[in-house]
Amino acid sequence: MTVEQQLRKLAGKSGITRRGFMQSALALGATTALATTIADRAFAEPKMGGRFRCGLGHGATSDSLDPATFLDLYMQTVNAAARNNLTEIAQDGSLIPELAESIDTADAKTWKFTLRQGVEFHNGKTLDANDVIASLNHHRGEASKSAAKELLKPVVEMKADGANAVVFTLEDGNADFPVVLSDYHMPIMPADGDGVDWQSGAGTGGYVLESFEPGVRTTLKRNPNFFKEGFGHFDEVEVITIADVAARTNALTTGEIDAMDRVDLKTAHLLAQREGINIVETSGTQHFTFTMRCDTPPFDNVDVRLALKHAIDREAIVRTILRGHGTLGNDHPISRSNRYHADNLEQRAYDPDKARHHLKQAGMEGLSIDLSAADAAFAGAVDAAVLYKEHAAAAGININVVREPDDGYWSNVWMVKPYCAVYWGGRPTEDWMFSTAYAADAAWNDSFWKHDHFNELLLAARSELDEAKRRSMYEEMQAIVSNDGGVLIPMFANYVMALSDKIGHGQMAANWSMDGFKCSERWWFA
Amino acid sequence: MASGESTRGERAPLLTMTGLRIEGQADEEWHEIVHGIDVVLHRGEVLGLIGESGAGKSTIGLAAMGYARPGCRLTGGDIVFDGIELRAASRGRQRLLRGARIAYVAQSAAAAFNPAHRLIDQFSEAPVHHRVKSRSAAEADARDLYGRLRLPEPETIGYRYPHQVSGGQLQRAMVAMAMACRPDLIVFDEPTTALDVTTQIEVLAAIKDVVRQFDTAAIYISHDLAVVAQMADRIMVLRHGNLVEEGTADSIVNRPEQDYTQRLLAVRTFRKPAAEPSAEEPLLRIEGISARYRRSARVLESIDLDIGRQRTVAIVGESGSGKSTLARVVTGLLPPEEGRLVFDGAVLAPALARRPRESLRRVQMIHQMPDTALNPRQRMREVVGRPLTFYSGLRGRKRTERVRELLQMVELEPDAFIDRYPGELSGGQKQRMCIARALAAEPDLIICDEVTSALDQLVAERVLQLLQRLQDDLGVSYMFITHDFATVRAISDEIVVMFQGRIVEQGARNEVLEPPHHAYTDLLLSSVPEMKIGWLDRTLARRGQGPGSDKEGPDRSAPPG
Amino acid sequence: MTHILIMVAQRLALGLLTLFAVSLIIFLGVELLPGDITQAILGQGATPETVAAFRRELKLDLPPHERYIAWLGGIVQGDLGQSLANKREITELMGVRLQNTLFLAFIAAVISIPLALGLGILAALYRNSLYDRAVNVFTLSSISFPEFFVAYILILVFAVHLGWFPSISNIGHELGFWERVYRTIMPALTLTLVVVAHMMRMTRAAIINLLASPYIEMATLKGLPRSRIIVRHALPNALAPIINVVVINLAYLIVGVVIVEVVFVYPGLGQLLIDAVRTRDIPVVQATGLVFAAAYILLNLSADVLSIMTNPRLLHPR
Amino acid sequence: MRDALSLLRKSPWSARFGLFIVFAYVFMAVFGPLLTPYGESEIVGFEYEPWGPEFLLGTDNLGRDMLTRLIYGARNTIGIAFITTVLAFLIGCVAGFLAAVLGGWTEQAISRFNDILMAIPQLIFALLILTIVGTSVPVLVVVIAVLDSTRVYRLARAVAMNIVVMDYVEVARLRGEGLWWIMRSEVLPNALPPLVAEFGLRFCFVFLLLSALSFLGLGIQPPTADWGSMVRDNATLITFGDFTPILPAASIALLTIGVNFIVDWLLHKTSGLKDG
Repeated sequence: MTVEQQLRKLAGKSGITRRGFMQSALALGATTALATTIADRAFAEPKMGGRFRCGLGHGATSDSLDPATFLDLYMQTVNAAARNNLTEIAQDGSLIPELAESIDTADAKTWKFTLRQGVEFHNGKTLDANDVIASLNHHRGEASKSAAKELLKPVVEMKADGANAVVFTLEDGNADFPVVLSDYHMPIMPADGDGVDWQSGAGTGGYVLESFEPGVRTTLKRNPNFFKEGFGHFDEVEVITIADVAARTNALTTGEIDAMDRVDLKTAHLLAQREGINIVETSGTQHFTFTMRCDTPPFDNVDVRLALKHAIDREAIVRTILRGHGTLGNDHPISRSNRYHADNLEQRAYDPDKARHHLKQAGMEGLSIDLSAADAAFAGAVDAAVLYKEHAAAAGININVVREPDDGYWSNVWMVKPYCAVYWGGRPTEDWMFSTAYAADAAWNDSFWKHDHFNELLLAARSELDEAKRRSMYEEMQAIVSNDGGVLIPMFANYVMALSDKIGHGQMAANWSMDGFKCSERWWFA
Repeated sequence: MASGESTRGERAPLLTMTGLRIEGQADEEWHEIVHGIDVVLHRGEVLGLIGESGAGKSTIGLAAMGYARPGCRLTGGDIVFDGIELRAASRGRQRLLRGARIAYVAQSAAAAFNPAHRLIDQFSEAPVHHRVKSRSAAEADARDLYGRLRLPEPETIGYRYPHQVSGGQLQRAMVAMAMACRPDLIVFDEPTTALDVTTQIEVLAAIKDVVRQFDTAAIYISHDLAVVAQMADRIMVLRHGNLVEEGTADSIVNRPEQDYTQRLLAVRTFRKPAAEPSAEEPLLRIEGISARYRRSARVLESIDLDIGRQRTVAIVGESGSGKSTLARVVTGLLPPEEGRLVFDGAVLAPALARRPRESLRRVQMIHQMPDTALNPRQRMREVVGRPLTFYSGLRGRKRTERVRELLQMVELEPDAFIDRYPGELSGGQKQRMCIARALAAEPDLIICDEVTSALDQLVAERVLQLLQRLQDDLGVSYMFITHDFATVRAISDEIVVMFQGRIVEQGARNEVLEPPHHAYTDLLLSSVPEMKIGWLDRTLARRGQGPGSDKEGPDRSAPPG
Repeated sequence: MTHILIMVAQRLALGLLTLFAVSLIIFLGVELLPGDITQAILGQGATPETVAAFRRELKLDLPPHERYIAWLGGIVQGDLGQSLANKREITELMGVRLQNTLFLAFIAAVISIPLALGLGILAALYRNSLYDRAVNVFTLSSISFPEFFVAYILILVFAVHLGWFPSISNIGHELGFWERVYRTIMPALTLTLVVVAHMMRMTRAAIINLLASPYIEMATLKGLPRSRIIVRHALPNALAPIINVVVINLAYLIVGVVIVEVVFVYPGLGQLLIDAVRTRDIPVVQATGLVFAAAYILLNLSADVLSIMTNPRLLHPR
Repeated sequence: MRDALSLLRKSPWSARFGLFIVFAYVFMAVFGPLLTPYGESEIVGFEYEPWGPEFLLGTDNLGRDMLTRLIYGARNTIGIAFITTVLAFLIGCVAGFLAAVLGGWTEQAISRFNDILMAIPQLIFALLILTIVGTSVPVLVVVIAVLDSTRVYRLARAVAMNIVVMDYVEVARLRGEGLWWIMRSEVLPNALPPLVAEFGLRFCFVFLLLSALSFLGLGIQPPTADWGSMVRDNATLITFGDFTPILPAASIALLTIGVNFIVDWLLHKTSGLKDG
């Protein structure tokens, strides 16, 4: 129950994934791109019109329009239809300015965002620096209960530079700062007195909020004054909560909705055969892990950790749990779509002999351990644990799968039990990812792993401006995590959606499901 | 339907049943319960069917309507009513006759009236349905018949619901309902069995009156020969689905040929020899007892009475007189409001829960309905053995031995009965078991609450004899509650007559039964049907009232005299 | 009549008392839930200070009994309070959902009750006939399948293959009455299949039970046709048990339809309740639970009153 | 024993069919491990293999043998439903008999408390408790049993009310028998027939409730095989006309129908009403 949300929140923190973000702000928009859109539709010319009905597996009655409370894809999608950020991750994965017109920095410590001119909110107000400051301040300060509070903590000062520019001063230099501002928690809303007007749902986005029934559906209609050219083609958008995957599938097959997320992987191949339905999937940074506490025996022994890492058949897990809709993990959290992914690091394979060898090394033959799992950790976690148990048995390791209650998983099991299943949405940058969960002092260092050299590298890389040096540092860090860390990462999971073939779309963004939740803005009826 | 009138005088019988065979279902198997009975009934004639339970008399009565109860089926013989063969007739044809030309009066009017509808609606139903009368004509007729049957407020009583009318009145209302279509034949199925004697006489009078007035043929079913003798022209004595004897009422009552009939007539000739009043301290002394049930009016008012050792005190009264309540007070089930009980010199705690086990042991009770007094899921071994364990701690072989002794004492063969369930016993055997259970406690006093009223008369008599023998052998005292004067005559040493929660008369048996009586006692005594032809007519004539009256029994507000 | 009014008043008072006890139990239950709304909303990223600030803001720092009394005070004044999760007025939040739930229950009841009573009476009338056995087996089967299974099969047949009805009941307030009915048919049909069997069997049993009564035999011996005996003599006396079973099923239609809501994406109260429990949104859980309990109590009360009304012994005392 | 046999000979076809079904299921449940070719959660092949000689009913989403899962499902689901129903009857009957035998305030107190429990929607109740305590088999059993016992209580009390007015209970009271004896020896044996019939029905309801809870993700947890979650796991397949999810659902239905046939027969036998 709550679990799933807590988990989603966790993912939410991760914000966006990105593929290839140039460290230098000057290079914005010019990145390498990996082809991740698997469904390659002919990119027909966009047409205007139609009512786009989108059925999502998320959404609850407790949802609110307050971006500080956004949890999941549902509010993310609604939000993306109605509001914009200063920056956005484009379909090709590059970071581009959205409400900002230009971004300038000299030292990556002081950032100046110049705003677009003449952008109007749905309520008629014209966007200015005050709105930006109010919207971001909504997440800052003692009383803030925003999930984005931590992200904005390094911001020491934020002030208007005339009506159309905002200057941020950071604690330390951070070249990734514009990426942070593309986080879905930080849309720009009209300022209202001391605070910000989130209640009305007014934004600058392509669609104006018409009705909002939390946990049921949201309807929006086209914003005639939308500032982006070539986006926002639908007349109306309806975002419907359909939690039950069978109901979602039925609704799509019977034409009640035009698109759905979270396709049932078991039947994806059958759905794909249906007339008029396309399966679309993108691969991002979402990954599932089995995390060991390195401060607790026997996981304090690196040989035990390696033995366990060798005792899992990743291909079987990806095939069975993800039904092939994912990629192999190599025991570090950096995905192939990340800029500094260590391509040359050898993929760890299922090798019971090696596992035995490491066990012998550790003097722990016949190891027997508990592995805590719940479907709250990730869909199929228990099944994955059961499969793992079978694999490990061949290496002489007895894994006792402990099924934990879904509720309270994140408070009672995660970071408590010595060995448990965990979900990570991933982070768009290597630094963000590592400093969130692998740095020795990180709040979410869930493996309780301390590696001095790794920590030194992490600090150095953050301030390193030389591209090649930086790459080698990050690659080394990946190798360290993979060989020494306490996290077993068997797989990266794809986002799998199903669309009516009436829907036209361009290249599908991989940073989040539903085209980076900007489906309403980017898609059209062909 | 005045066909009865117009065809009177013809000799063709109204109803003939020849070789009637009926089967009943038990344990999902069919057994024959009526073995080829012939019945002939002429117009205007009243035929009495008499027999003990299981004789098949009700089944035969219903067969006269071409009807078999669920679980019964007509398997053989012909039933010809006024030229119509009923067994072969279609359901529709049967329906045309039922209610219109043949009517039925059930044993319990309280159960046979639909509680959801007013009396007059139920009266009108048949005539309107059979298109004999219009609705308004039917209602007018109902008011007329209610008047003839001496029901109080005949104009309005029909607009009441069944539960708003007393039992005797309901029974008369049902007779009226049966008459609604002026049928040629009415089947009376024990119409007075559930009534008090004083009420019974009223209903009997009413029935006799209307049957005479409309010259209706009738089949009158009863287990009480004295009653049938008053009503019937001709009587058939039945036993186990066979005819024992048939004849005019006079010949059956006065010149019975068969042994069974003679035994039926001779029933309750048993008399306990008169005992000397003893001077010693009574076993139980009831002193000034008053009692009421929660929130209701008082049901007992200052009762004083003594029960001596090895004596039988009969408490007589009609339903509602408080005699059963008195038993509840004595047993402690109903703590009295006032007064006290002194048992063997010591005061008894008012409430059951406060009485020590020993004093519970010394007072035992035998209930009216042996069917409900025995746990159907316990074998006799357990039923009789439990008090032995409970009071005396007997177990195992000793207990079994004692159970066998007790069974022998109540004249039941131990080997045959010790492992039976109540369902495998007859009514009389069940009551004997209850007696054995009471004896197991080796009590000093046994309260017998209408112990014979649910039994067939012959069986009842043997049970009374058993009780008497046990008293002689064991020296127990009986507090004997009954509404039946025949029983009172048979077994009592002393008689207490109760009316509306008070004692109206008490004394030694002969004193109370011999005139002069207290007025109420007189009414009760004179209402008990006697085995004499014409008793009913004479009694009614003596009371100076026509058949039926607008009251039921005496004025209920105060005891007469 | 006064004694009936007194009886009704007594039941009403008892109902209110029950409601109070229910609210207390639900409140305590929610109190015992691990975690609270601040954690549910703030997630792992919450620092102790933000949690404390949030709790102060939501008045969760007050002791439970004070919160309960404040909440009770609000209820008495007709104020259900605000959702902790999104600050919406609960009356408004629940209003639409309650309407939807009642609408679905209404449609299902309109289909199922006459159907069940009709089938039941016919089955009693033609007891042990082929019809009786067929209806019996059919209704037994329909209760034997899990609800969600029935729902999926209906979707497969009527939505996917035949395309007669939508597979999800995407209803909104802007829809016209018949459009709403059209979109509600599928869940209503599912519920109908689930409840009809129970009601029909009880109707049949209640009537057959009475067929052994002497007054039914009496009616037979008056030469009345079977149909009249059933309708006029058995049915009025069988009303009390029938009303009871109808009420139980009505209560089920209101309270127990979560699975149907999930499968057909029907925005009813059940879903609201589950969401609220997930987020520990105590006032919403309380309010919804109370509405459910009130519905149950009210329905039972009306069953009692109706039973009194159909019982001549109580309606016309001596 | 002879009685039972002769009873059986006279039973209608529907009851025999029901008995056959129930015995077959019980047999399967008891001897499951001996009958199945594979282990309960053993992965023996690829996912969704078709029906064939190796896997008679194919394999499920993880490549486990469907037949094996079905048989183990019978064992788990029936076992848990049975234990739950027994517990519900234990609670409900003791409370109901107590209320009937003691009467007065005790009865009022128990009845009112029961009313309160019944007024709380089952779902909230289950949701709250399962969330507070966590979903495990013992918790599930206790929660459903308590919820269900309210219904049992109503029946048990009503039945016992009819029994405690019987003279034989009065006889026992007059003898000075204690509460326990009266409940156990006088009331219970005579309340059995309607209770047994109700047991069958309640068993079915518990069974369906369990699968409903499984469907909502609150029921018996994987990898334990149970029919409810087997249906749910594969529910989307129904849309595509696949048989797999129908098997466990049909198993549920078949057992329910079988039990109901027996119940019908028992009720018919004990109601005393003979169909003419």
